[in-house]
Amino acid sequence: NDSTGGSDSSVVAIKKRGVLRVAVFGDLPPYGWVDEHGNRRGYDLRLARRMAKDLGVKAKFTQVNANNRVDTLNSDKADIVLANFTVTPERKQVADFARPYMKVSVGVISPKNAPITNEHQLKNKTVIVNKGTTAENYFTEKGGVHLLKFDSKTQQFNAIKNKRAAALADDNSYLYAWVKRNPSYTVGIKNIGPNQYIAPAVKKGNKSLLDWTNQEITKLTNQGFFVTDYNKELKPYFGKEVKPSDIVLN
Amino acid sequence: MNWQVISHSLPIFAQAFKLTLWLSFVGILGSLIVGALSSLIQYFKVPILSQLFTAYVELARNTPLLIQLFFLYYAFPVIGLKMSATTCGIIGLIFLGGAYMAEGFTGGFSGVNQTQIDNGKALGMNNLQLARYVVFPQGFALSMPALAANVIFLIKETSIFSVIAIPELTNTALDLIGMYYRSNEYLFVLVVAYAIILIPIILLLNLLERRVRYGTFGD
Amino acid sequence: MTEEILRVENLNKFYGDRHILHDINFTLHQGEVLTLLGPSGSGKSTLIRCLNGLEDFSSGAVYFKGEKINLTDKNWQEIRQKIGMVFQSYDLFPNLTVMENILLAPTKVQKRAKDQVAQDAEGLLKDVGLEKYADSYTRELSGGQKQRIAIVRALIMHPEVMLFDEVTASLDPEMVRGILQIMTKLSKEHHMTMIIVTHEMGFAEQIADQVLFLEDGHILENTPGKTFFAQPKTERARDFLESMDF
Amino acid sequence: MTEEILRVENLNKFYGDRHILHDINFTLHQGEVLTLLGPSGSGKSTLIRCLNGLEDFSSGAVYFKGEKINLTDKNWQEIRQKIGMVFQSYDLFPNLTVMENILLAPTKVQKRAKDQVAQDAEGLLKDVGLEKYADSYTRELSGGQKQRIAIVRALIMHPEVMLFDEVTASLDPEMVRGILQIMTKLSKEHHMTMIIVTHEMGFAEQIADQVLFLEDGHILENTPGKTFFAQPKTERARDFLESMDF
Amino acid sequence: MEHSVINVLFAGNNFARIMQGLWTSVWISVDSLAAGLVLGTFLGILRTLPNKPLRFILRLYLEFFRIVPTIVLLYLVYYILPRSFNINWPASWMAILAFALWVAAEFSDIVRGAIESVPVTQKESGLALGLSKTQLFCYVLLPQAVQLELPATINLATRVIKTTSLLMMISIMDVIAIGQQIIEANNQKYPTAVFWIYGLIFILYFIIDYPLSLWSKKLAAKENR
Ligand SMILES: Nc1ncnc2c1ncn2[C@@H]1O[C@H](COP(=O)(O)OP(=O)(O)OP(=O)(O)O)[C@@H](O)[C@H]1O
Ligand SMILES: Nc1ncnc2c1ncn2[C@@H]1O[C@H](COP(=O)(O)OP(=O)(O)OP(=O)(O)O)[C@@H](O)[C@H]1O
Ligand SMILES: NC(=O)CC[C@H](N)C(=O)O
Ligand SMILES: [Mg+2]
Ligand SMILES: [Mg+2]
Repeated sequence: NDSTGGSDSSVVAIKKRGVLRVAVFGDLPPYGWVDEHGNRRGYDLRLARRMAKDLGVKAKFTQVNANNRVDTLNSDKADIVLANFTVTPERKQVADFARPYMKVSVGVISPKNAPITNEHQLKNKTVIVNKGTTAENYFTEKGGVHLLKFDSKTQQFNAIKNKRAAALADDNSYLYAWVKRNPSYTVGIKNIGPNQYIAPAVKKGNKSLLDWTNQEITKLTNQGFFVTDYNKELKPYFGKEVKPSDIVLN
Repeated sequence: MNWQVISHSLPIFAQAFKLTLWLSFVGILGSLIVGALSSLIQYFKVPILSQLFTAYVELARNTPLLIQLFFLYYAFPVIGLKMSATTCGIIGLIFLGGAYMAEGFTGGFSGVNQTQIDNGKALGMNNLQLARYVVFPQGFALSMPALAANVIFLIKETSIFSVIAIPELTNTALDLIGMYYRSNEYLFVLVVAYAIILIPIILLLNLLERRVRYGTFGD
Repeated sequence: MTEEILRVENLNKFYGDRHILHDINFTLHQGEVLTLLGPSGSGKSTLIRCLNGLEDFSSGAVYFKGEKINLTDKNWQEIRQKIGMVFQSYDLFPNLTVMENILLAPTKVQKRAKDQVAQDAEGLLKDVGLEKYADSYTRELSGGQKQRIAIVRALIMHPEVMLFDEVTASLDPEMVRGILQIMTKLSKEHHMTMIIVTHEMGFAEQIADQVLFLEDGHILENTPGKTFFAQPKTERARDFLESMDF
Repeated sequence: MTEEILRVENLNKFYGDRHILHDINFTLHQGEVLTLLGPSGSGKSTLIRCLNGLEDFSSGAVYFKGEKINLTDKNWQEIRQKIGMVFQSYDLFPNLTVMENILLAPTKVQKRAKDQVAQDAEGLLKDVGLEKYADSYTRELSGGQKQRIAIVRALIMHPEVMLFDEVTASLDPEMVRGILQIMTKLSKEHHMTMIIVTHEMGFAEQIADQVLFLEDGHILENTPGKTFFAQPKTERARDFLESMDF
Repeated sequence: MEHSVINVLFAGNNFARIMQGLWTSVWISVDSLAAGLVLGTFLGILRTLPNKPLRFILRLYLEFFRIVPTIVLLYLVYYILPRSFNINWPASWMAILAFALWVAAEFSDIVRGAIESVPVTQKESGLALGLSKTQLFCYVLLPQAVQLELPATINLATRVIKTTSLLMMISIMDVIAIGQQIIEANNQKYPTAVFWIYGLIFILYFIIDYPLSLWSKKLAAKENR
């Protein structure tokens, strides 16, 4: 069924349909979120709209959570995932990743008045993660901490604010933005585990869209699109400690 | 379907299975107590309390458990009331289940013939004796089918606990899917797990219901 | 005359706006049998239910052995232990055995010792020919048998009056006779004071010391039994008696 | 003798292992009234239900006007248009008005023209004194009124036989008489062929041309009406008749 | 505090969006109910037929939906169905499909129960008048069954409406999903938003379901007279 699914989302089919279906986050400022007027915004969204424009089609969004990104592709709910999708060896087996457009690593936040600054402090503590994220995978493999797992960002951030755990682990790129808005917390551990990349993902075997996306990312990188994107969407949300080169690839 | 994936996941599911059973058990027990109490209070029209319980039943029955749990778990701490996920889950389930059980009991109690109550009165019983010897035993038998349906309903409702990070069956399955992308396998195990819990209960309750219907309850 | 057991004075009863019983007056003495006759809907059941507080009434008074009954729940509950009642729909408690049905009220309400009451009960069951059924559930009994148990259940409380509301109305014709015989025996041998609502004219004629004929909630006649059946005073009662036999 | 309408030959009926009806034989002629008597549980209802296919039977045959009825659903449906039946529990359709109840079968089953049947219906309603109630729903009627409508509903099909199964059993005594009068009129004035199950002995005595006395599914007596009530042949029938009056 | 309630609710077009989310939930319920009731009536009627294998299959169908929690059902329909059977409709259609199948299962049981609880004597009176099986069914059994099943049906409707709260699990922008977006977007300015937004949604569900519950109770009381 790969071939039929793949053909549905081929570049030709998308152009014919006139719609690029993109899976994005909806509650994750500043990457993928919805503002108070109901408009979808963020770093990923700007990329999605640009890709649609370059394809000559409209973008249509499906809001996902971290743990159903793969299923969304596999069941043809979207042509492409632009939801801060970290490339990992396991994921490469179930989806095809295009050229990355962002750097990332897992970080850990904790309250400023009880900061956690290195991994040993986490031993036997409760840590909040989002289901289906690299942060969850990291701690599940490593063991030694008690994980509290949530479906969505809204839920996990509310939980940390309600002091349901000692710390919360997620991509450091969001955490920087989040602590800026919630100054009583700090990104005590900035990097844990490997440095990784975030890339667009398409259904396994959808070569046509994969190839097109690779070219597109290359083109956009060369045009400096991601720097612009960074400045427009991310910069206002970050503190001084973050530089464009921490996020954007070149 | 990859059987190896399934067999690897079984220990994790076993854990979740136990938790689901435990939460259901506590929730159902609590619901029965709250339901019986609230229904008797309504039946005998105890002033003030009965209005209070009527309001509770309507509120609980006409709102989704999901939002009840969101409220307990995410919103209550904002006004300074913080409870663990398990506590929230159980309170939520009993809040909802108590109302459903109350309706079930009320249906049964109101099915007790007025003539039965007249007879009890004519024998000189007071309200408490009427409740204890006439209304409750007969009404309970009559409410069995409704209570049985509620038991099944409440067990299934524990699946919603996944939204407050309680690692019961559904949460576990969705989590494993998020980590290892084996949706077919994990959903299969999940459905089988619910079947293992529910089929015996459905069979048992069918049996009970038949006994009630043919009036052999109490033998 | 013997001691007065029940006296009703100017009793009036409304359901909402509807005036159901109008100025009811009568007196019942120790050992007497009073029969309430009248067409369907005339208020016979309502009246008899007022007499042991299953219905409240709007005005008037009921006196039990000369004392005015005070209309609180608590007081009725006391009085009801002295006034037995049996209904048309033989309503035994289906969740209890025959014996449990009989013992429930004396042990729980009157707090009498269980084994003593049980002995008592066996005697009564024998009287009605049902000693074999003590441990049966009520669904195993026929209508006539249930009704006999219901009578035993009321008698075990040692009531001073018995009220019977059409106790044979739902029975098969062949069952009716047995029940009527029990009632006759109760009156003739045990001198039980009774109020009986019935549609069995032959029986009423034979047992009634006094007849109250009701229509639309009014007492049209209050006559000694013999007189009523021989020569009813009112046209209405005459019509009624005629309609009763084809 | 007049034309033969129904004949039953060696009819046997079982419920599971229980043999309910044993070798039933009888014949019913045009204009005759047959009364089925017997104690409760003797099989009267079962027999009458076999006669219009509401129960199937194990062996034997029923002949309608000399023709053997063939036991398919389809055939019964035809026959039932010729055999009217009224039950104890006046079962009008509660979702329809009185008139709709009456018109349903003639218009849908017999495909007769609606206005013509309606006219017919009004006549019959007038006969039973209920012309005012044509547009009422059945819950607004008393038991006796419902039962009269049920009779009209059966008569409007112009049946050749009418079966009545204890049609007055759930009625108030004063209502009974009206219904019995209607049945008497049906027989005496319209010469309707009828089979009647009843516990009203006075009525049975007056109307029965022929009495079938059943016990435990056996026909104990099959006698002309007058003879049966004057001098029943069997001891059992004598006992039965005695038990019927107090 | 009160100030912030008003602010959160009326900032931007927050309120309108919540109402729109609610509308999504409502119309999905209505469509699912419509489809489910039709299918359920049909299945319920089939279940009263004396055909054993057919009844068994329909019973299995019912029990499957009794066993599988609705969240799981939504997942199965939304993510597994497209892959295994190549049915790929928009999310809202898939939700309607899942709900309709579930409603049909529950409703088939209600219909069967109602038809079977029309008193036997009603059936017999009909037969005795010479009505055919079909006529009996159309003019006598079905109209009475419909009346009998009405309260249970309305109750089922309230359950369906409540269950729409799970729609956000399959990417549908229902009232809760939108609520979460708003909470997230306002988290910094109004830290108590979570309380007010969830509170509002709680009340909204109540406002929709409560009148239906009342109605069903009234009907049931009338029936029991
Ligand atoms: N709960 C009630 N609410 C309103 N009216 C009632 C109620 N119970 C009885 N009635 C009315 O009161 C009147 C007297 O009823 P009651 O049952 O006492 O008559 P009855 O003489 O016992 O009749 P029957 O011989 O049919 O038993 C009737 O008109 C009846 O409609
Ligand atoms: N559906 C049934 N299944 C098994 N036995 C039945 C069934 N219906 C009736 N019987 C039995 O068949 C016998 C005859 O019953 P039937 O109803 O014909 O008696 P009846 O003479 O009409 O009595 P009644 O005067 O009480 O109406 C009884 O013993 C009864 O228990
Ligand atoms: N929703 C997320 O937080 C995504 C986290 C991380 N980028 C992942 O792909 O797993
Ligand atoms: Mg009465
Ligand atoms: Mg019978």
